[in-house]
Amino acid sequence: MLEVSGITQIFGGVTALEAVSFDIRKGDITGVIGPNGAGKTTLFNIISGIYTQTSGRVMLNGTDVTGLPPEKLAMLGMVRTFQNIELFGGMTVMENVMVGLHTRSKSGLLACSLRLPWSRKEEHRIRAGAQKWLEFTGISELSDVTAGNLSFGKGRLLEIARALAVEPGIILMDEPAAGLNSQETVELACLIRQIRDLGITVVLVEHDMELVMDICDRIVVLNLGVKLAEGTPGEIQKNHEVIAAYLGDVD
Amino acid sequence: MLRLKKINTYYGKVHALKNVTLFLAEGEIVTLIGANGAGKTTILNTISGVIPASSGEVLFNDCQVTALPPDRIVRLGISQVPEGRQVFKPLSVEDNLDLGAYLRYINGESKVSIREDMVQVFNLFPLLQERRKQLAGTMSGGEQQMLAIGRALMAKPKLLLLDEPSMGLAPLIVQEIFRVLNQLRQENGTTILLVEQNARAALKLADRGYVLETGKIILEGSSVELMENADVKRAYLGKDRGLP
Amino acid sequence: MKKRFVVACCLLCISLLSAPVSFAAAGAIRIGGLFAVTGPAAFLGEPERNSAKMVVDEINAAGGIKGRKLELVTYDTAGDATKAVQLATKLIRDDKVVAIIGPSTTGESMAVIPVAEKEQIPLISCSAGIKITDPLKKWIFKTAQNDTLAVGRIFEQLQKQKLTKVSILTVSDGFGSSGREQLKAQAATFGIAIVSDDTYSPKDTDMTSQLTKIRGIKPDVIICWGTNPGPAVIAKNAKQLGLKIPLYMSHGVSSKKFIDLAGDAAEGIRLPSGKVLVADVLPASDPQKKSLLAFVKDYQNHFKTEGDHFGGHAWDAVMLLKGAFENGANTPAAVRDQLEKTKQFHGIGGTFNYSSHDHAGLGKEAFVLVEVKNKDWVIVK
Amino acid sequence: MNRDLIKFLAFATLILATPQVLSGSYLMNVLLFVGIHTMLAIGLNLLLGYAGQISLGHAGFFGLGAYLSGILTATYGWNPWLAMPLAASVVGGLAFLIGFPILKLKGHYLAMATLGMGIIMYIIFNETIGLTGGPSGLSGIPAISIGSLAFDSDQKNFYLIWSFTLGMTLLTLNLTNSRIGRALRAVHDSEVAAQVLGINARLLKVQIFALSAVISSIAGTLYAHTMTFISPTSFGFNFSVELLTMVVIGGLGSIYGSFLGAALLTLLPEFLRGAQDYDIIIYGALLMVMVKYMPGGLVRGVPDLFRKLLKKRGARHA
Amino acid sequence: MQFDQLLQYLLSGLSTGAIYALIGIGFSIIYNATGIINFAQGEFVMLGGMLTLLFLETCKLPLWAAIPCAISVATASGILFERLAIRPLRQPTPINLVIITIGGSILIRGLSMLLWGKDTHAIPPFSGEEPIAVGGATILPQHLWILGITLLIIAANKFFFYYTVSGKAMRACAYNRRAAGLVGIDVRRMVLFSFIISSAMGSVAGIIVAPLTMTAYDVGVMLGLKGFCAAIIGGMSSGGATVVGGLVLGVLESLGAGLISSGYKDAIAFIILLLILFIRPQGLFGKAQSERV
Repeated sequence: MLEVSGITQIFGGVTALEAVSFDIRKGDITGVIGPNGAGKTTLFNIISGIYTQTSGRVMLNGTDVTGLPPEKLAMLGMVRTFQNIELFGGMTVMENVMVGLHTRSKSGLLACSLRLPWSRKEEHRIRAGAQKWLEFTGISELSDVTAGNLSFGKGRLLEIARALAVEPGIILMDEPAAGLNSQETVELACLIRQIRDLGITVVLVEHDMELVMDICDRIVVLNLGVKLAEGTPGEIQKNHEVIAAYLGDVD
Repeated sequence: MLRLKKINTYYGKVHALKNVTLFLAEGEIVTLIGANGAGKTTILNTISGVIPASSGEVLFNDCQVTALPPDRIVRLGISQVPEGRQVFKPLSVEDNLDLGAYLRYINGESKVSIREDMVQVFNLFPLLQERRKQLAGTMSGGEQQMLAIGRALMAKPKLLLLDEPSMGLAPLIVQEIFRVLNQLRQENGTTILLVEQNARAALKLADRGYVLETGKIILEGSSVELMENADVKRAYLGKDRGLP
Repeated sequence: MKKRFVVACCLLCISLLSAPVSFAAAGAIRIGGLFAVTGPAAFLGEPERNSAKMVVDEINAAGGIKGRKLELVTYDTAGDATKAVQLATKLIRDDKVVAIIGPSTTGESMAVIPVAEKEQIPLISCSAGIKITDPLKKWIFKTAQNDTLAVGRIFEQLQKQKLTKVSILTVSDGFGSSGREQLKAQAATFGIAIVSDDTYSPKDTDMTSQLTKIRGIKPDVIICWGTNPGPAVIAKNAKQLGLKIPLYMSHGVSSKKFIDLAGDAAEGIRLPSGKVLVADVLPASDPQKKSLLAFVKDYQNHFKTEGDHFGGHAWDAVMLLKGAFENGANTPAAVRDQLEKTKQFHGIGGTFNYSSHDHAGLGKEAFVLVEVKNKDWVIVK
Repeated sequence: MNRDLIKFLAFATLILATPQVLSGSYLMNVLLFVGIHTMLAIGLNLLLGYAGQISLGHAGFFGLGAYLSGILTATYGWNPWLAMPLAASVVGGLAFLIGFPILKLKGHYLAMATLGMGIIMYIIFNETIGLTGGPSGLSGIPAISIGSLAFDSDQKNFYLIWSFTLGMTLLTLNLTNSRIGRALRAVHDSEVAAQVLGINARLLKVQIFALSAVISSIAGTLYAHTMTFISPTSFGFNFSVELLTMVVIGGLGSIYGSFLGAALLTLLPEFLRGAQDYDIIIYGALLMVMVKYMPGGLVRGVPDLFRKLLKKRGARHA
Repeated sequence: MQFDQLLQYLLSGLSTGAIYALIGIGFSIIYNATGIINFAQGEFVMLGGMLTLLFLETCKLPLWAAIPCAISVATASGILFERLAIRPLRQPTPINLVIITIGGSILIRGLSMLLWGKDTHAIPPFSGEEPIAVGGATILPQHLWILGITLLIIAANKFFFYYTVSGKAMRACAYNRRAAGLVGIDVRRMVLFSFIISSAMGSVAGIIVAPLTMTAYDVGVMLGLKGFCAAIIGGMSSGGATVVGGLVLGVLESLGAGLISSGYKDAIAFIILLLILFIRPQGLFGKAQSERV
């Protein structure tokens, strides 16, 4: 599904990532973990086309997508969410999700201004689609609330609903559990599994180890910009290098 | 020395700190540990006045310092070494250290005594002395971390707040930094509140620790107790699935 | 959201309806004035407004016209053509004036002309552009001397001295571009060749580049067409560069102000000017002398500065209207007809003779050529 | 029926009824300019309020529209109805081309670049004397007419201009409530999140830039044929700033706010006229006070003020 | 074309450019400290000239005394502006700040118009008007004053920003406000400082240029705009780059007027500005920064 090979990123002389490679299998939930400053978010930003890496390649479904801008990647079926939820704060919850259906609709400037019949029909279709995803994530009763007024937890769900509205093949989540309480985290785990069950590949960067160990099929561990380990949760938990990286040196 | 009483802090919409109560005695090293987003940095920023608490109080030497702006807090003797270093990259190492003593300059303290303190910082981190004319932005992460600590020390703080000094650094450098912190406590009696993700290293250095989870303190105790505690391990590596 | 909007709309309507509406004092004759009192052309508009107010007050103090008071409503156009048009409409619709004086600049005048023509209100423009009354428009008159006359006056002098190679340096606003057009159009008639044609912007602070270029071309004369402060900067720049070429300016700077600004650099500069500048040294036989001296003295008394010919344009306009009212004109149409019959009116700008084919009314004797000597103006014989 | 439509119809009725009250007065003439300014403010608001991109050069597009149709009709004898779409498409095309490099810039660099663009256009109006008449202006522009009906009085022009303005209002209201409008607001709120959802932010911004230029151009054409005379001073930097002020004072991201801003800033000088030379000071001070006390613009500030006043009164009664 | 002509263009351009540079640095200092583009910057330039005139003619002070008086009053107005307009702003979004500084500039201009009228005024040169020949070109003593004072101010600036604690604190503040607060720097005080420095510098620019260009209540608009250009070309640096930006702009204008077309000279300057922005959006000398989320 997603192949990352030899990613190196240098910011003004500082190497943030060094030759990171891994594959992500279709239909898996894959976790990317590592201590703070390990380069996880940088890696996500590269994969999702926000940064352009110094070197290395990203392949999506067998096509080279290195250096493509995020909007092209979305067209190809890859979306992401952000650590500090990037909502469209001035718009309602419903509108937020409707933006997610942008790539699935095509009325132009003129059709929209004139409200031509087929663009009105499309508008209905968009609304119905958005409603479906609001229900899927369980926030449909909030649809008229302004997104800026949502609690953090609901905002997180909205961001996921919005990303799903793009109907992606793969979704990247940057610390989806950050800022959630334990109840919300449990619900999130459930939701992520449901997403996987829709046939969508999930990749997440996460610090909440309980969550990661609970839901991930595979885990990639980064430390200081290099890949430290890769494997199933069980394997990772037993890996001495990983334990050292997290809890400090065992000397 | 420092006492937080029922602090609640909001970070935009996020209820980042929930009824946080903690204390530091003079000369102690206390560490705050917990997963990312647990609220460790928010505690430091609440103390420093960067993010004002919405309720609760912060007492420093039994004085109310709750809603003071950052520069007033520094004036009282609390210095923060912020997360991600945040040294002044376009300025030289020496200038960075000078600015650490900004308030002392403003208060008309003699340049000589400030110079002397700079020599002390150079004694702690000999590397900085070699690089004194270099621009801070051109140094490695570890060197920047040393500079950030040195800058905070230039204010002659009674209480030092450190936010993840080990972040993104190689183990050897982390060891070096922790060695200096230990030295500081022993030689100067500086009180230190240390936020760390590298729990084991932090607990080894600290006298006591607090464990945070989603804005709440869930555990507290001496370093030895916490080190042995299974919950701490769980907070970092997740539940052992007990795979065969 | 909707409620908010309705509230806001209602507020707006209320404010619209409460707009100031003024009523004419019984029996008064009301005339309007449009002057660029602020903005880039304030040096024109301010003396114009002052002069117009001054002369209206004087007329009223002397008992008005046939027992009726004269009422002057003036608005500030800020030199903006759009505003001038709006305000002309306001004068006609709301203030119901019988005639309008102004606007101050050619651009504004051109913009206002269609309004006056459509509404059939006589307009006496105070700006110099020849296009205002040429071609002739039924309702439009002017008191400012055509720039054609100013150009003619300079070229006449050059012809006399057999100077043929001329460099021109004009400001890129309405005044300068109109002058530039006339300079180029009339050159051939006087056997003069324009050897270089440069411009500068009204707000420019340094014209040495243009002058350096001109120096390389070596013309016989430099003619600069602009209004303060540009020409003063040019005079200083020319002095700095040590230019020995004679420098002519336009009537746009014919006031003491120019000498104040340019200082020593003004010495020897020549320009065509209305006679107001040299009123005191005019021969007693000059028919304008009486009006000129009266105007200069009054202005000095009222405003503590010297009256210039810009103010004179408005003074003339009011006096011309006064003449028309004295001849019994009551309606805009009658005022227009009476204006057209004006003959031998000795004003500030010159001696006016309007006719059904001439609404500018001045001959070339309206201009004298003056030179700066010892920080004062002298007439070039 | 749709609530937005009812609101619009109420607005349109209110506007179209004004001639009944004000017929023949000078304020009719001012209302023409309110109409033209509203159109311009709506155009700029699409860019500034919805797409979040500043422009200090919109007077240039306004002027280009005015000059293109002025020259085509006055000099070449075209019918204004032909000149208008041609001018609009030329201006739109130009804006589209300039848009790509210019909208790459952000913040103050964008402000500077658009400002420079506006000044360059102003200089061109001023210097191409053969075409535009230069600083002395271009006169003899015919009034617009339909068959034998010439729009040559304020009353007639009022209906002409306001049917365009109201039409434009309806279209932009539709647009902002459509997928494009949502995409725009999304880009404004978080460009990176919008991109991640598949929105080509750059292309969208350029399209809106061009659209707002087209609206400005049409406003310019109407202006030229109403005034029948145009000169460069009406299209300078100051007017760009005035437009910006209308949009901000009215309320960013609100189409009706643009109307309020345009109306206030066009009518204000009429009320300040009594203050003579003090008007500029009052104007400046008012701008500062407005930004300080109504940072969200009239459309949000005025109702808030009322609510506060009512609350105070209520408290006193209680 | 002759050499002395070219030299004259260059010299004229440099002295105009020096003024643009001074104004541009004023823009940059405020921008770096606060993120505000202060559209009222040009008004401080105007105030410099007009206040000198006030002290010269109304208070009958000699020139050497009038100048410091003018600078201090202009600086005081800068302080007032920051205190009354900038600091109390409730929603300091960039666009609101743009409008408020524009409002402020209109207000200052309006007050000056009421106070001093609309006339242009001349100010005597600092030391005579005898042209000085420089290899076929000529300059005035005032030009030397301009160049000299500009150099002096730039040197003083350099000293302030690099060798005094307050200057270093301002640089620190410009780079990272939060970290500056954490070492005890009072950020609001630095903002006020930036207004003090830039209004003082603006007024100096207005004073030294007034004997050449004369002064009026509305000279600030165009000069402010050109200074803004200089700052942009210099990538909003408060040092050498903006100086070069100003000089480049001045020389371009002068060469454009002399060699290409005097009518289009401003257009030429702006077209080059646009090209610079398109090709190097971070300014002529700025380093490209990798985009960060």
